Amino acid sequence: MHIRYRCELIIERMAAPRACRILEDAGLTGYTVLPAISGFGGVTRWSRDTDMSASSDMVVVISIGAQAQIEAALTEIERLLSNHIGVLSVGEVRVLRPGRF
Amino acid sequence: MHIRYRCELIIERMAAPRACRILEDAGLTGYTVLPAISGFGGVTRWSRDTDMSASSDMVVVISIGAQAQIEAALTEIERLLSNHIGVLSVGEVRVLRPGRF
Amino acid sequence: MHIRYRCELIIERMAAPRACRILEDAGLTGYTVLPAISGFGGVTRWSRDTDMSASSDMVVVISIGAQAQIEAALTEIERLLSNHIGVLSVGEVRVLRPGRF
Amino acid sequence: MDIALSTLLSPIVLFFLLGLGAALLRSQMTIPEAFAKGLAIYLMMSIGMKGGVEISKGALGWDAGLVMISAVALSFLLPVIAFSFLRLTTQLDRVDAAATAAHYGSISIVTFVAAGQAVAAAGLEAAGYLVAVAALMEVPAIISALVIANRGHAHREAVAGSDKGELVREVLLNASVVVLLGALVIGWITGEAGMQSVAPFFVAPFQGVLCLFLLDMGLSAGRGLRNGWRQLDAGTIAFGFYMPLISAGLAAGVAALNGMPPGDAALLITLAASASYIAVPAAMRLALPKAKPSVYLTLSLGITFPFNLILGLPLYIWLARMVSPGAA
Amino acid sequence: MDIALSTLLSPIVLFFLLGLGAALLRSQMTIPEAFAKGLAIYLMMSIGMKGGVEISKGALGWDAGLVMISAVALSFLLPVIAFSFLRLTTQLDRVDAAATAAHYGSISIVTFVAAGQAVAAAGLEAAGYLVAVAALMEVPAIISALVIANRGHAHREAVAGSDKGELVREVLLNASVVVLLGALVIGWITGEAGMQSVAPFFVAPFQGVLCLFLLDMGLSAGRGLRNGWRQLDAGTIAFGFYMPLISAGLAAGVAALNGMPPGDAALLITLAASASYIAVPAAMRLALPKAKPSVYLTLSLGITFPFNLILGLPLYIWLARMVSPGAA
Amino acid sequence: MDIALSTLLSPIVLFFLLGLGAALLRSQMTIPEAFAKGLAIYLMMSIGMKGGVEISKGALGWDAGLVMISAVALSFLLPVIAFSFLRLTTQLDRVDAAATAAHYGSISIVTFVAAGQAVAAAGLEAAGYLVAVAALMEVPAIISALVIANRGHAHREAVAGSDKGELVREVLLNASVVVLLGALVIGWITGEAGMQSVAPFFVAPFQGVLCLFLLDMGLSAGRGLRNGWRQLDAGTIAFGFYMPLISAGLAAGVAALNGMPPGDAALLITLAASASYIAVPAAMRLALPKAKPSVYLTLSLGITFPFNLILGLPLYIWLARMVSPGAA
Ligand SMILES: Nc1ncnc2c1ncn2[C@@H]1O[C@H](COP(=O)(O)O)[C@@H](O)[C@H]1O
Ligand SMILES: Nc1ncnc2c1ncn2[C@@H]1O[C@H](COP(=O)(O)O)[C@@H](O)[C@H]1O
Ligand SMILES: Nc1ncnc2c1ncn2[C@@H]1O[C@H](COP(=O)(O)O)[C@@H](O)[C@H]1O
Ligand code: NA
Ligand code: NA
Ligand code: NA
Repeated sequence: MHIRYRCELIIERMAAPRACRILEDAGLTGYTVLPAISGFGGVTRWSRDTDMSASSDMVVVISIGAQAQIEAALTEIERLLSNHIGVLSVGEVRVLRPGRF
Repeated sequence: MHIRYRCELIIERMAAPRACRILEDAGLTGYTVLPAISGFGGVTRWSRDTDMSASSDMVVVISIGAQAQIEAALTEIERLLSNHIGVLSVGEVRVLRPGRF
Repeated sequence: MHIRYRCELIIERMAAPRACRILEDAGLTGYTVLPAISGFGGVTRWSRDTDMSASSDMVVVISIGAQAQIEAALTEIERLLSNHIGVLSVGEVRVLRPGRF
Repeated sequence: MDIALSTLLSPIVLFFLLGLGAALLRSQMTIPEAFAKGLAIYLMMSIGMKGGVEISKGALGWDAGLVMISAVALSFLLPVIAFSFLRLTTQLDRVDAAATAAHYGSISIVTFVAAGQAVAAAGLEAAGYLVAVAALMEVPAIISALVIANRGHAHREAVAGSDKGELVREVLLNASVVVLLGALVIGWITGEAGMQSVAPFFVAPFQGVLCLFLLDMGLSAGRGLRNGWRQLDAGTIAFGFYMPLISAGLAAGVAALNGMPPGDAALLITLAASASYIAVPAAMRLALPKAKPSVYLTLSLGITFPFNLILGLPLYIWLARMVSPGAA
Repeated sequence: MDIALSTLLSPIVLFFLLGLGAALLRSQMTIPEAFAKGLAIYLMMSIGMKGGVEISKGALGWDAGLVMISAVALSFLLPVIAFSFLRLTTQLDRVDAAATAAHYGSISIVTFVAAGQAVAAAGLEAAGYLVAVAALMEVPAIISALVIANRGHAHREAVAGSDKGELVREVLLNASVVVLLGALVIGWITGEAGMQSVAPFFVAPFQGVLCLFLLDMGLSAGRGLRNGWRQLDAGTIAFGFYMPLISAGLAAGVAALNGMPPGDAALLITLAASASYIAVPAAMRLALPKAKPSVYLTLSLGITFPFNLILGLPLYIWLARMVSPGAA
Repeated sequence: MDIALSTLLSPIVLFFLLGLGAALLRSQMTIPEAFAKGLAIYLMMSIGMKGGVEISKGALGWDAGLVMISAVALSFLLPVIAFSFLRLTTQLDRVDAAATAAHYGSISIVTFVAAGQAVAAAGLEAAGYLVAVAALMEVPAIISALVIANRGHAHREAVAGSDKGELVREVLLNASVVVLLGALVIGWITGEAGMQSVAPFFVAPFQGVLCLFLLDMGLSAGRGLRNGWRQLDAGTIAFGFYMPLISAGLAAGVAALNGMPPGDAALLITLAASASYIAVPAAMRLALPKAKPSVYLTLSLGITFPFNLILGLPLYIWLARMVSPGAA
């Protein structure tokens, strides 16, 4: 198996398309968006079933990619996170079929 | 980038607020809860669309934090898991803006 | 804490039961399936709320297990991914109560 | 016989059987949980309001008060009986037995709603305050079962992360208590006039919504059975069939003592005979997390619910007629 | 012309166009999948029951049996024709062509429902058993297409993790087969009397629910088109327009041979002309996972569905009138 | 007084209070978001169509045009006033104040719908075109607030990953604009005849659906308050109460100038007094991401919405009667 990186971005639902555009522009070959149902962040708390505007909903964007592409995305993601609420973490993983990423 | 820890707790939906209280008490700065739709655990099997009581639903609590806080949470989480069904795993990740955690 | 592996399989919803059977046959002690809401993969794009057939929906199957079981599953998962769309990644994690896996 | 057949052939029961059959044949079809939960809230709002409007028409007498008190007593008592049977005849441990007993002391709103339809179809009438009785019977059984489960463990350690009020809130402020009692009070306040404006939503389509809901219940019951029956021994399965009859017998006695008319009696008997599968399972996850959902849910949803819906209802109506004052 | 205009200006079609337009203009609005799926089950229960009640009114004759058999034959045959056209006129490989062909042999329930409305609006009547015809036409096309796809691959290796029964269950016990046939049988058993109790839910609001559902279909079709049209070449896109006409022509022949009255004929023609976009895509993911959803879904949902709804229906009704015995 | 009491005791308001109370007592009950969102779309389709049908009955005159223009002007103006008050009397920074101001210049559809019910209950009539006024008033306030927020930051850098059109699409093509205006046009085209076929879904059950929806709104408002009130200082909280009154006063002036009949005036006043809690929050996340949802949402959903629903509506109807030409 081969080493790749798993980039996980917990971000506001409304800002997710912006994050996804950044990932695409950085050349990542794919990503998947998962819904979240509630969360806590120091002072604020949110829960999906109680805010119809979804304006404080978060989602989780997962993208498995090679180091070069992930790094290319990081600077822009950092800029995005200077405006929008979100948490980015990158972990090392092993994948099958490295050619895909 | 800086090393932090990603704590992932797969736990019964009804017990999630207890786990979240433990995380807050341990000083973690945030967490996000994701819904699950089905699962298997040795003998039992569950699926969200077929149990209105949601009494065997699981959710996934993700918290990115520093070592000290994660460790502070672990003992209590372990106690919680002596009563409730759940799986805890901790992985190493890199983050931007380490001051947040 | 003890080292175990976190296997994360992003896969088509319709193919998830096949992946789960493979995990069970490989002797993994459990898994949890999370829904996804949208995604991108090079050319195609999908979004849950706009495809009633759900035929391009993805889900994420997470299984925490020991090396032997994960490896036993990998070959079959690789065969599955020769037919179905999906991305597999394996990361190292630490767990409490190693006897469970 | 006639009632039995007409119950069995009502669209409600047939859609339940359709769902049950599909699940047992391993169909993958589902009704989204979010949609089914929305329908459940609709059903509770509807019966709550209808009950309240009924109450608003005439003052609640002492009779109703006595029935309410007896019903609460029954809900306290039934778990004790259920627990004894379970411990004597099955392998379940103290915690599993107590958790299961809580389900049988409490009630199933959907069974109650179906009973309301069957009672009407049988040409009987039922008083509005029985909705309040239903809401009142939800909770005592839980208390009773917790006392049983914790006997001899006076200094039980709190579960990590638990919070003083969470169990109390779950038990007293769960969706069915809030919506049933809330809608009852709203119906009571707004009366017939308020009801008129919302009747095209809360009254006319009710039976149809119930069909859709019972299709989903059939799917749930069937899947519960498929996944869980292997974990139940014969004694436990038998309990799912005879316990409703014991509860029904006791409730029939209560109805006779209170001189309840047959429609009301049938509903009280059904409440006693029914077993919770939404509110109590959730409460048990908080209060007795070590009890196994695969035991209590399979039993109450997979066995007792279908039994009550298909065979129980005609029986309980017959029993109600037997014990009612007017019965010859 | 008159029918064409009145179809085009019905609320149903207008709400579809609203959704389609919003999606093409890249509005982000969505109708939650859970809600739309709940509505879909409602629609199928409703037409199933209505069909069953119709059947219960008079015995099913030989005519109906013959129509059913012809319809099944048509569903087996259409994929063969569709496959040939696709292979001759497009770049699609064997698997993509076979998967697409399955969609066109099978049927779209929503198109059928809309045709029912249009037929009624045109002053025609349709027999209840056509709901059964719809359910029966879902499956044969899938079998046909799988045979085509696997020809010459006798010893095809099973997909890893696959299970003997899963495809059979998906095809024979998917939601639309279960709900349509189940509700049909329930309507048949309970008849007019059973229907009366649920009519305020299953009959009166039907057209309105359909509007809401078609708004969602419009959004889906529009987004499908936006995301997928780039992956279709001109030949494939053309197929989405002419294939329904070929199927309609064949079905018109079948209707003529069977001497079907115009309302029934219009529904049969619509069924043949319609292409599946829920049941068959799901089955194809299991059976032919290498076939691309972006091809078959875009074609059936993004092109053929709007075409049938907007232009097809008036045409099929006209055609049905032409080939019906009473036609002068 | 009479209207105040009858508003307060309507099922709609009572169900809202039930939800509010349950949330404040920390009940965990929820109505699934997917279900509530489906109901919201239903409500908007319904009032859109009803408005369109009303319009189709008589030509839209110059009066209506003038009202529309004044309403748009009001929506542009209100954020300026709101912003000034917020900056003078609270600690909110420029961005938070501008974002909050956008909410109060825009409108709340549910408040509008509830006003429609209250107006009808008060025996008044309202013209169909006010639905169009509602849709038109959604957007200008957003533009106004963005201008205010960005004043002096001429060369503001774009947010990373942002796309030219996304904000425009969010603002002009969000669900409420699309569905309200779309259904209005459809109602206009199909007229009374088209409405008849869908009335059992879009008209008869409307009030009941509104009850269910307001139960959910009560839960949301209560939870919003519980989570967010600590982050609001006294001045900000006060703003949530007096700003609707200022807006209502201005709108009453506009109504008087235009000589609007009392029913129409009441709706216009309510629109001005209401604050958005769905469309504008979403737009603000895109346009002013640094503004805190905990401020603007808590204020508009937790304070202004309940205030308008419970105390505001009777007041606005009274005010409308005062300023209307017919008033003695
Ligand atoms: N350390 C963290 N780990 C996981 N999720 C987080 C973390 N911090 C914040 N979040 C998520 O981000 C949301 C907003 O956080 P904040 O900006 O801190 O209010 C929270 O409600 C969580 O859903
Ligand atoms: N090894 C595992 N990896 C991921 N999820 C698990 C694992 N074990 C258990 N689970 C989840 O926890 C639930 C209950 O597990 P159990 O207590 O083993 O019945 C399962 O249905 C899964 O959703
Ligand atoms: N590198 C990746 N990281 C995360 N998800 C991916 C990745 N590649 C593909 N996916 C998911 O798999 C789906 C299908 O991908 P594809 O087969 O490339 O069209 C996408 O829509 C994503 O949901
Ligand atoms: Na009981
Ligand atoms: Na067809
Ligand atoms: Na306003």
